[in-house]
Amino acid sequence: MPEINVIEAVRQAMYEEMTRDPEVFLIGEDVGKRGGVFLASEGFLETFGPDRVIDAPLAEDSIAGVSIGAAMRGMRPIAEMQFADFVWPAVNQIIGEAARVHYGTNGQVNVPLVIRSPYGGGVRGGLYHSQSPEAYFAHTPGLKVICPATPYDAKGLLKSAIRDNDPVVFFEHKRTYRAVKGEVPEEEYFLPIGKGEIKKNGAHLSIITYGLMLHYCLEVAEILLSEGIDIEVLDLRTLRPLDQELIVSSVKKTGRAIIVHEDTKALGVGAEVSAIIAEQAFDFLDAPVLRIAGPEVPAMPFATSLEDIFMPNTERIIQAVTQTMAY
Amino acid sequence: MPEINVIEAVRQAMYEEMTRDPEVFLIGEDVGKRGGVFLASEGFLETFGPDRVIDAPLAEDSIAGVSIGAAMRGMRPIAEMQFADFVWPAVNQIIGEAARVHYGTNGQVNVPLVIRSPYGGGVRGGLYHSQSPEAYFAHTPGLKVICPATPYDAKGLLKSAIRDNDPVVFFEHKRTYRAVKGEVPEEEYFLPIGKGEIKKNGAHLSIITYGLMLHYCLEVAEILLSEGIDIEVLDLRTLRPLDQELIVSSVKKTGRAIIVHEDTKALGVGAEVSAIIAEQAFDFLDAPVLRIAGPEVPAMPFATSLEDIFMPNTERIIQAVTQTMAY
Amino acid sequence: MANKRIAKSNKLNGSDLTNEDLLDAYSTMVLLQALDKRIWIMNRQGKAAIVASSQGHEAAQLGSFWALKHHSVNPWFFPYYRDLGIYLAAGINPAELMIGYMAKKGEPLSGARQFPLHGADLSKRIINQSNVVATQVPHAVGSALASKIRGEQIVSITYFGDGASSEGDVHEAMNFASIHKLPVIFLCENNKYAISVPQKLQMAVDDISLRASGYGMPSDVVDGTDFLQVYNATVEAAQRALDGDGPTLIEAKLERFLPHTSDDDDTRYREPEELQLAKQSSDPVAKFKEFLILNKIMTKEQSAQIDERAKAEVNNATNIAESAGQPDGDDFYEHVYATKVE
Amino acid sequence: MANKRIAKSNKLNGSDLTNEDLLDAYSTMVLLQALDKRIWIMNRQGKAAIVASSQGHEAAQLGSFWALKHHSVNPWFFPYYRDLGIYLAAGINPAELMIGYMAKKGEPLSGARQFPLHGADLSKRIINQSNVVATQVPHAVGSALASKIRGEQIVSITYFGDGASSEGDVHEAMNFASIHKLPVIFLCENNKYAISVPQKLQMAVDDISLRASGYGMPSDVVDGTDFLQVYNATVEAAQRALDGDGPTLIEAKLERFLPHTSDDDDTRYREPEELQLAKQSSDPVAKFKEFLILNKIMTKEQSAQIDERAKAEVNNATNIAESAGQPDGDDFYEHVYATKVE
Ligand SMILES: Cc1ncc(C[n+]2csc(CCOP(=O)(O)OP(=O)(O)O)c2C)c(N)n1
Ligand SMILES: Cc1ncc(C[n+]2csc(CCOP(=O)(O)OP(=O)(O)O)c2C)c(N)n1
Ligand SMILES: [Mg+2]
Ligand SMILES: [Mg+2]
Repeated sequence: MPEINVIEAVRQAMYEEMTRDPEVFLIGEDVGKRGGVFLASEGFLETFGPDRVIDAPLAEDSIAGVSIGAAMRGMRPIAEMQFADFVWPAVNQIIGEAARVHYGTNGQVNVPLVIRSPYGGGVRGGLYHSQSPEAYFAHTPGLKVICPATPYDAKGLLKSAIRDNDPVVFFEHKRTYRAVKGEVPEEEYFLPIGKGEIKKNGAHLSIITYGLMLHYCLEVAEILLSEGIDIEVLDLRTLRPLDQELIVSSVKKTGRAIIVHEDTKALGVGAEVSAIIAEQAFDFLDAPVLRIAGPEVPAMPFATSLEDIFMPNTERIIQAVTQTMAY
Repeated sequence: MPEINVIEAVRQAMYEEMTRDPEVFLIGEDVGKRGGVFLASEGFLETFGPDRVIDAPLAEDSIAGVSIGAAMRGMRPIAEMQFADFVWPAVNQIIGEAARVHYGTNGQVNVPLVIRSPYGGGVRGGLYHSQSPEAYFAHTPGLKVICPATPYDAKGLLKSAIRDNDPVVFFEHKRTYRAVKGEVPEEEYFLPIGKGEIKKNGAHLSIITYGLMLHYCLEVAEILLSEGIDIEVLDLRTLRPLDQELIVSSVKKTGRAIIVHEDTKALGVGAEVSAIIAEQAFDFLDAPVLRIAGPEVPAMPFATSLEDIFMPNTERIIQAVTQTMAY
Repeated sequence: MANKRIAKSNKLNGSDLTNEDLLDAYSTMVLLQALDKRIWIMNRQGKAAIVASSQGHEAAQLGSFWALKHHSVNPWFFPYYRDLGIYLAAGINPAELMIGYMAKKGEPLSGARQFPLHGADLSKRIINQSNVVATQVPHAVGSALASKIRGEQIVSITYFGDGASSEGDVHEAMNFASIHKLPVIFLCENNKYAISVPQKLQMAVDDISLRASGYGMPSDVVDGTDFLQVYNATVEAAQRALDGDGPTLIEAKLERFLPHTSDDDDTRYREPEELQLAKQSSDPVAKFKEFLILNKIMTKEQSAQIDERAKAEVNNATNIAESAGQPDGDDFYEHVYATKVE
Repeated sequence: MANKRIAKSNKLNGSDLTNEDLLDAYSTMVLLQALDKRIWIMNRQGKAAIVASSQGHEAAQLGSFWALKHHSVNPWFFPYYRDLGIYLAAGINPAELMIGYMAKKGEPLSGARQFPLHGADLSKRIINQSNVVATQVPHAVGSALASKIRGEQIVSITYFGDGASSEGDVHEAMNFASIHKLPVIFLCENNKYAISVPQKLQMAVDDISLRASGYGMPSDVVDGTDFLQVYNATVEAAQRALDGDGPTLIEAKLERFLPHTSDDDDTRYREPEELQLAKQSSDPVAKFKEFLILNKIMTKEQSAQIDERAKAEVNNATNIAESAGQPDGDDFYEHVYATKVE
């Protein structure tokens, strides 16, 4: 199997789906001649033409709103928000509108729209090129929210998202774009939305995570295995709907859980995971469920030294594991 | 002490603060001649003049954005979002901007802004006049978020919010506006932001709640007291920052907890409260922490029969209490 | 597009409509007015939770509808809450509409999940998702984009008020439509108030249509209480759209006869004299009637018959709606998602 | 306001500035250019994480700044990421600015929490909170509203690109400012690109200034590479603001000489010939120099001295910045809130 990185996985998924289905089109800032600021659509303008690769004006509300309108008519737009930090102007259309269309029309209209956006930090992005806004969307019934961590997951899930009949918010961690490589089959494949995956089996403790942090957690699992701690690493992949079954079954097996994400802690995805465990696996718990998350500051600062303070790291995760195991 | 309702409490708080401080002004749709659609600012235009009671164009993004600009210059705007369902166009300015100004300027600039908005259902508002979007704001470091449930709390907290130097999102449950009455002192008073309150002491189980649901929970507490179940009812009042200490101490005392809110469940405020309990009161728990919340549908439907299905009610709360007590 | 070329006005009546067409349109307008008045009464009786009346807006809604009905291939409509006329003209029957106002079982647009007139009727090609003012405007532009990408000869039209024009949504949508020369019509029903906020506090211009030139888009200001003026302006805009020449902004000036909604009290902010004058000078139904009678297109007897028929139809609709039950809620959890997650 | 009445151009140099003022402005422009070039080099050396160059925009930034400096009472500035010239002219020294680009300790605007030029310097009355394009525009309007409510004679000015003009923020802010006749200037630095998106895909008009009439606001299109044109237009706008006659939109047409930022590769979307031509015909520094020499306001020797001084100052700044350390992070958790919660 060829090894590719995450941005190439994203590019392939879009390319294949646009080739297959003329109703799929791409819209966003700089997606045309420029090929996207991360080159996710390099060459698309030449291949698919300006009707289906639309360099939008700098106006996210309309990028989302116009896409919704086209999707209401049955088209399958992929709308790119150049950075997740710039999704805010579009929230009225995404959270206010798209999420409620199918329910609000009693099932008559649906919005087969994918909102793609690079998110996350660790790339010297400062307050406004590092945000992790996934929890806002994951709180919203009517949306589906995906945060893949590997090229394989990114491609398989993005293809599913494009064929899905609902609005899907698809966050790609920009630090994984070139840094994370992995094997991807040459044959077409799809991954199910709403399913997490055990990325490493283990017996002693479950780490539940997603996005860039998956790789940190896998590193920790490897480090601690040598010390005799056998960690299970669960990658949520989809944040709405959450794979409650997988979470609960893993924790029932190990009896201990830690949740790790880069987004700030309060009301983050980790809170929901912890609450689910409290509701459904109470009797199986041998220790409190801890959360390792971004600190409660408004966003990740720019200077390297400050960025390092923000970012959860293997050290902090190891400390939480040790604390939980010692409980 | 005179008995007033919640809307009158809001009106008094604004009136007193505007009388005291010429830097406080009110801006929003229909706040002028109309006195606000709920009459929160009835008579203000005549008293304070059109410079300080500004009937804004129908454009929430600028209502927030212009207010932020004025607040950066030291003024103290109260910006009304006519219904919380219409706050979405302003999220870029509130969550994207206001929340990050003080941090992003390294403490040089601050935004003494209050965003007031009626929220919540049970008023035949349908999908777009019933929403409870407080969790989105409560997830945002840099904001303070308040959801008062009584006239006393509404007045004392709104006055504190207006004098606070940070952006405060102040949600008023519209069903409480005229339905909930209570005594309010004639002397000036303030309530601390960030502090919950035990609205009823109890020994057997803690119900943690806020907003309209407080009144349902108090009703349940009274009903079940006659059956020998002594419930403690904790009103969070402020959702960011959460009063973790009060939550934890109550649960440590009772050993059992239920969280009740009207907003949908996943990634709601209840998730965070549950996660806090899991982290800080694990050893004290005698039963799983349950959440009673709005169902995972995009919003509250219009028809009375459908609205009734959405709304948490005393029956559902009683059932959760019984289940938890029986554990 | 040659086969869809729109004839210029060539009739004595000032349009390309036949006199029968005009009578048909007038009958619908009378029915609209009767229905609207009845619904208001039902609100006052506590039977309809909330109403935003179309009274004063009838000609703008029906004039534009008739233009598209006669000249466009399968138009798509993105109306707003005040556009009862669009729904009625599109063929949703008065009883169904009444059921919507009463939030009863069988409500066709949203299953009574939403406020009256919100939701969709795909068979009528109407979508009006939301109460959030102006959000439908980019939707209409997206619909027009879909038509353009697919190469379909379809016009999309969206309706909104003067208030809505202040929202960023409208700016972004107009700009986008004009860049891509999309087949869409922006029809602004300017009744000079956004609830209580008068036009001069909403904008520093008299004509919203002035915005169009900033987007490189043609515009037209019409007397929105005159059926034929709206009709003709919309015909022209539709032709432009079908010719690939892009969007048009039509500003229909008119008056709101009733408070903003049944929850509003307009005496708090509107002078009774102003309103009285508005009703006298700007009643679309009276104007249309006078025109038809003056031009001998309709006799007084015909007019009386039309009134009678409307009354009967509204009575009938009321009876049906009153006897309908509450939605039973069996499908409360349905339609959150179109693609189920296993 | 009589005491702040702005004199009409009465000098041979085409403005109300003295020749010394012009030399002063030119020196700043040369320094700006030298600093900007050095910062770009430092990025290429891996020492500055990201740079959005001001090259090509110098006259728009400094011309408008000089106008407000000379004519307004304590202007407030709401610039954007490309406005290095504003910060420099306002008196933040080159070393501090360089420290900003290197995200080092002592960064004056955000404590190196933000991208270069973001944050604030209250002593210079500059606020530029965010990378989110166009969000500063309503902030400037709010600042002007504060001035109006307080009755202060203060002009607020905001800067933004052609790209930003598409955002709803700009529409809503301009509309609001015009309704309330607020003392604010909207200065659009139109370099015809939003990253790679050319103007014709951003809008269907040639002049963004056409938008102004839709808000009932005056506007002006100027050659943004000509210091004096920008200066004079801004003087007029400032006078209008102080007179209580409301906002002005100034569109400064100019060219972006470098890629969008140091992360961009403009060869992917821009013809080298186009860029070459732009640099030849639209270099604000070369133009200003030529003007001063032709009009004998500056000698060649003076010019050379100015260049030398700039070089020395930039060298000095580079040394200081290079030797600065990383922020130590002690205050990482500070300033989340201005009012502490106990
Ligand atoms: C985004 C948003 N803000 C506020 C409201 C509340 N609201 C409903 S209608 C309305 C006024 C609309 O005025 P206009 O667009 O002129 O339409 P009209 O009702 O006059 O026909 C307002 C403020 C809303 N529904 N949506
Ligand atoms: C809301 C938002 N969307 C997208 C971006 C990414 N972005 C940064 S600058 C830019 C282009 C800005 O163009 P323009 O306003 O013309 O300014 P210029 O850089 O040309 O001076 C874009 C798309 C952003 N920062 N903010
Ligand atoms: Mg109106
Ligand atoms: Mg530009």
